[in-house]
Amino acid sequence: MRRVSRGFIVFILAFTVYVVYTGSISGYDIVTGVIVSAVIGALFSNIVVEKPIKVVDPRRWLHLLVYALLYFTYYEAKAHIDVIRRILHPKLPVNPAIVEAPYRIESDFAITAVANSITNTPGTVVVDIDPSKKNFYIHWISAKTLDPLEARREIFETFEKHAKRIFE
Amino acid sequence: MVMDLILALILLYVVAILLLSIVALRGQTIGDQVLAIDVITYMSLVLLSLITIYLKQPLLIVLLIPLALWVYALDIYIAKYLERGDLGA
Amino acid sequence: MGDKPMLPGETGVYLVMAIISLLSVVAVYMAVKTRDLVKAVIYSALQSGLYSILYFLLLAPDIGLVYIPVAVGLIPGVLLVLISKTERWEKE
Amino acid sequence: MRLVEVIVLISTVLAVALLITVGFEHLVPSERVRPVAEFYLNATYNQYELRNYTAMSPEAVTAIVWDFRGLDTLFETSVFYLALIAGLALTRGLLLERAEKSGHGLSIIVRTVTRITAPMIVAVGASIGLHGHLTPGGGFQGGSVIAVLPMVVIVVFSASFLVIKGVTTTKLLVVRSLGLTGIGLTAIAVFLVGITLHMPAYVFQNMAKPDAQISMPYSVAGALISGTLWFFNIFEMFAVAAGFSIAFIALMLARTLESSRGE
Amino acid sequence: MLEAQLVLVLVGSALLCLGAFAAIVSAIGFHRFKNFYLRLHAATVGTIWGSVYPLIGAALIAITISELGAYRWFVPGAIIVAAIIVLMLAPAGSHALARGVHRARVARVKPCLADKLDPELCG
Amino acid sequence: MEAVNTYLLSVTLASLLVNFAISLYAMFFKPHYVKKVIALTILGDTVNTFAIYIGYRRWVEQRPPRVPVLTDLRPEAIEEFKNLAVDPLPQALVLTAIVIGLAVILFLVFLGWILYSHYRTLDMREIKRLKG
Repeated sequence: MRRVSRGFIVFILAFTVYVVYTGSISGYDIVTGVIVSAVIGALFSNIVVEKPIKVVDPRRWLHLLVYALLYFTYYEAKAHIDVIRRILHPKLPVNPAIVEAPYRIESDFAITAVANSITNTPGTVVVDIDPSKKNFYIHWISAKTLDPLEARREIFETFEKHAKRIFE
Repeated sequence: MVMDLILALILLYVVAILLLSIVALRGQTIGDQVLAIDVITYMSLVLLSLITIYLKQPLLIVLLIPLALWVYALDIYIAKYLERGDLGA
Repeated sequence: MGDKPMLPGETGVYLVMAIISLLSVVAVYMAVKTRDLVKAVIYSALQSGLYSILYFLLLAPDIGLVYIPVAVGLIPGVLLVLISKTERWEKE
Repeated sequence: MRLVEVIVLISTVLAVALLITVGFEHLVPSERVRPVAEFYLNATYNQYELRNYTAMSPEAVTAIVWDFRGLDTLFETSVFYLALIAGLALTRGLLLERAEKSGHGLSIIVRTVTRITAPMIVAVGASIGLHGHLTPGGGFQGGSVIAVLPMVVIVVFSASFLVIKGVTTTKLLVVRSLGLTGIGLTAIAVFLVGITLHMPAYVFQNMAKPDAQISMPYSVAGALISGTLWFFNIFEMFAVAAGFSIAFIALMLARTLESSRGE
Repeated sequence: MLEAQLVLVLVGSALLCLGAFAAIVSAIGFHRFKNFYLRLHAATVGTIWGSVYPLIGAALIAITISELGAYRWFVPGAIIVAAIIVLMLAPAGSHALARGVHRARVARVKPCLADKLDPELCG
Repeated sequence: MEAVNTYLLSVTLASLLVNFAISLYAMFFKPHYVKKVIALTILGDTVNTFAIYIGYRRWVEQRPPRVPVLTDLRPEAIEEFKNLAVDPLPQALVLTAIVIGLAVILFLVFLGWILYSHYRTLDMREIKRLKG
């Protein structure tokens, strides 16, 4: 039963990609898409999803939407303008360091989402991750502090808060 | 009007790709070169979609997704090679 | 709409094609010249990417679809496996 | 890389280009294509004038590959499998490693992203393969797209991951053989039907010819499948994907047999 | 209908112009920064503002062009899927590359305030 | 403008020729096996690109040429398609050539590995000297 529900999530993902990539919804596309996605769902059910019940919760999707809007308008713009200013400044003001910052999330998807959000904002790149100590090692272009908790508050606490609501 | 703008943007992107390819050709370390190839590919995605719109050939757009997917493969090959000294096992 | 565009579309597309192929010449030269075989593989991957843009401009999406996975995704991996199991540097 | 070398290289290219422009202008493409290309372009989907020669496929390249020049492609495919088999035969001198549980993968971020991308890669490959007769794509393309997946999975996780998850070379060999058998059967399907019905028919026949009126259906329930092209594409996709996967797994798992040096 | 198209074209052009600007800036950054870890940040500028945002802008423009014919919705769909793929794969790729370079000790972190991961590589 | 267009197109052709020359040189005169294999892939790609370049078509009266795939199945669209599309035949021939090329490269990689485990080197000059 559990495997079927996991496979169903993979089915939805594969079917969406198939239809969007095909670009039309004629009968042929729907029929072949359902067959192909069913096969993919059976093959990949064990390696994609962990807890299928989380995926069908609409509140998580709403959070994801709000978070994405906020992220792409506000955080990205702020970080980009900062880094572009540094690149175009004649003196090239940089102050880089690799800092460590602890995270407090459990699931793989949440960790990946937070790490990708950090890397996608210019100015911070996740260089390494230590799952046993639960630490991110982040290369920071303008290190304001070297204290782990300070760095965490400065860099990714909001991302983590949203990721916790979405994925856990 | 829009088409003229698109042609100008195509040329701007070509200039950016030219500048980056200098780094890709003579970067100091392997990491620099692969990073520059990454960014060249992601920018050429924009270039290709603009040319698709400019030539009005909708079927050309199928090349975008393979190009975006398989530069990632190059990244992880190099990363694994640097990290472990081999690819297998 | 202006009467005469600054650059005819035909010339613009051919210009992009010429620049891309000039870049590929430099990439091929570097792939042949360098002694570090890993760098040679990277240069050949760059050349493959430029060729796939060239296929796009020559209006051959079929070829691009089969060329990109083969030349960007598979051949560098296979050659890196060979290099990692044997030796990395070409001797003088 | 020195600047002088690049300047010499680029000026060589520009000079050769000048030479071509002045002396060999017929090498540069003109506004017309050759007559044979015009015939193929006209006949690829033309049920109005060329009912007896068309391949009923909007995709001219797939039509040429599997219909107009189908026999060529059949032998080229056999060359491809011979090269692959010759490569695998060389692994007799190598030792296949035992699959072990311990893996040396990349970090958790890369693993999770690859887990999400894996079904997307297969979906894109299947879409390319199954729409080969309508949009750019086909069996070779779809198969080589899917074949990247085992390579990436081996690199990101470990060589034993695929074996633990149940993807063994034996199963892949079965898939590949099924694909090749399908190609062979599709090639002679119309011929066999013709023999049983006592009607003239050719090997590799797709649509009706003037002297052989028997043909494959070009559409099923309103969807265009272009006769044999659809079957060729799907079987070729399985065969190519499975064949390359076998080679990669053998390449990654193999280890040099130390005694082969004879020391 | 026409006004909606005009808005789409304007927004798309704005995103594309922003993207071209960011692409040029990112290329300049690649030349001005002399260290691999600093170039990672210039690469991010080139990936997100230089590639993902203009891809969405190109999709918006592609909606309004009616000459694309029967495959009209194919173009924006494929562009948006490509943008999402870039958004997912690019950070994972640059993280993997940074980790590989750091573990193989190919490049030093320079200039450097502190390196909590491997203090010997600092400076 | 016509001459400029011809010149720009022949730059592409010239760079393909130069690529061909460079990779041929590397195949004959570079001593290392892997370098020879890389040069072989570049050589094959260049020949394939050359075939597709021959099938290309110039813009016909300010209208761009088209991909050899029909998007519209009406009779008059087929006539226009015939007058604008590029040559599909080289593309069909190159398609199988690329896949066969990959199979050959795989064979050469296996072969190189056997060679290394036998001679402990991949430098062709040393292999010639060792002779078994």
